[in-house]
Amino acid sequence: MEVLLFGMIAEKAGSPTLQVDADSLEALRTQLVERIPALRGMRYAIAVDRQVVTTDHALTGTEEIAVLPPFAGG
Amino acid sequence: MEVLLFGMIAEKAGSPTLQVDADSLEALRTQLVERIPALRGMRYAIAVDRQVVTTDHALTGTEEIAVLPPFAGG
Amino acid sequence: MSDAKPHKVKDIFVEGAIPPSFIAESIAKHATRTDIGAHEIFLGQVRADVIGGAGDVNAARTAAIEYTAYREMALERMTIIREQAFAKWPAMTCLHVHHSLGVIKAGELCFMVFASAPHRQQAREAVAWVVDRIKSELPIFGREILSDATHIWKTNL
Amino acid sequence: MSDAKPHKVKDIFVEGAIPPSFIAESIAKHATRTDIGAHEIFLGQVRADVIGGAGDVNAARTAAIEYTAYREMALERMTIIREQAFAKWPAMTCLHVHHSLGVIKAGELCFMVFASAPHRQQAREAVAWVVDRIKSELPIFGREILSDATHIWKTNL
Repeated sequence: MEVLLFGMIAEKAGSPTLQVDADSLEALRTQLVERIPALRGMRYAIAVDRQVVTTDHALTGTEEIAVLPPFAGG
Repeated sequence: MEVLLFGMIAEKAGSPTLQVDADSLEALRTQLVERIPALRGMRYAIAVDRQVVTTDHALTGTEEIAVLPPFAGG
Repeated sequence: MSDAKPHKVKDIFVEGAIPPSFIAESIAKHATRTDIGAHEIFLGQVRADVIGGAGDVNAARTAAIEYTAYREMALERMTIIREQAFAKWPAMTCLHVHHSLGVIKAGELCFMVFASAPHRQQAREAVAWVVDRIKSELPIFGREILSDATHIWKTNL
Repeated sequence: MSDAKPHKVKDIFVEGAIPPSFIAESIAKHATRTDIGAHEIFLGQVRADVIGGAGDVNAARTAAIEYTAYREMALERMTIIREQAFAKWPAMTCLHVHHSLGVIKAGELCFMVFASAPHRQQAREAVAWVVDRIKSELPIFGREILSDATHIWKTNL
């Protein structure tokens, strides 16, 4: 599945997207920190279908997933 | 002394000023309601030298006195 | 924009309605003040209130308000309010106040309070406080001219 | 100005800075709505913050912010915030929100929240609440471009 990256996280990853293969949010998190080591020391949120999720969650691969650094609007 | 009248009070008095002769605020109030009977049922304030005063007060005749209906700015 | 100077009496009164372009010009002047992060603006607009019977199709409406003021006292009070506002919100960079005199038609703007500050909280609180103080303390009077050519006197309290 | 319709997704994003003339035009459009008595407007302006050592004359300053957004999520969140605002302040007649994307220089405007209502309390409360919600909930990202050509990432929390 393709994960959308934004802001500082896209910068650290060197790309606005990342291909991962994960069947749960927990598995996704593990892969994300492996692929983007800078995430370890960073506050970030994961949005599934444009909603921030905090608890574990099964993923079917059809969801729109995004990794979001701290917001800075306004 | 000349008293300044504003808004609804000037309208009721038919003039933006009124000549009175009073050596205290209490005497002024008495004359005002005699000369402008509509004041009896009305909320109003008296300003002496551009400050609203509520307690009795001697007047020398050199003060700037104004009779103010309710404020409506904004 | 050097409004923080104490005891300077500024004339807040303008003859007639405040045009929207005036507000744009006022905003634009702040572009050089790069310590500003937040502007808060309150605008008063003359409302076509229904006077008397609600639901009565023949009821009169406010067509305009004619504002008058005891200018000298209003400007003295405003100077005090301005100084107190800068004392309460010392980070505020500027505060602009304008109020119309004369006949202002329904739908036109009659009042502006505009504060700028590094952060939003200061500008927001200052505008709310200044608007409320002006409405309750400045000797400004409003004759509401109704659609049937009669009039009533507006009061804030 | 018929913003009260539910579930209508409006695009809040504009490319580049918000010109003051745009705000004047937005104000002017409300002159026909004579049930409005109060407008409250919040504007965000890019601040030239000193980054790092205070008092260091060589310290870099924010020269501009480059805004990006996760557009689809931002517009979904904004639609919910808008609906909740109209539910909380049913007397509010309109609510307009704009946020810039792209490079906005220090001194330029990047954010506008504009509410109108019959009375000031509703417009004032709604603007404060909507500004705070947008800052904390909309996925908008800001790259602060510094005067020494380096950059840092802005965060609201």
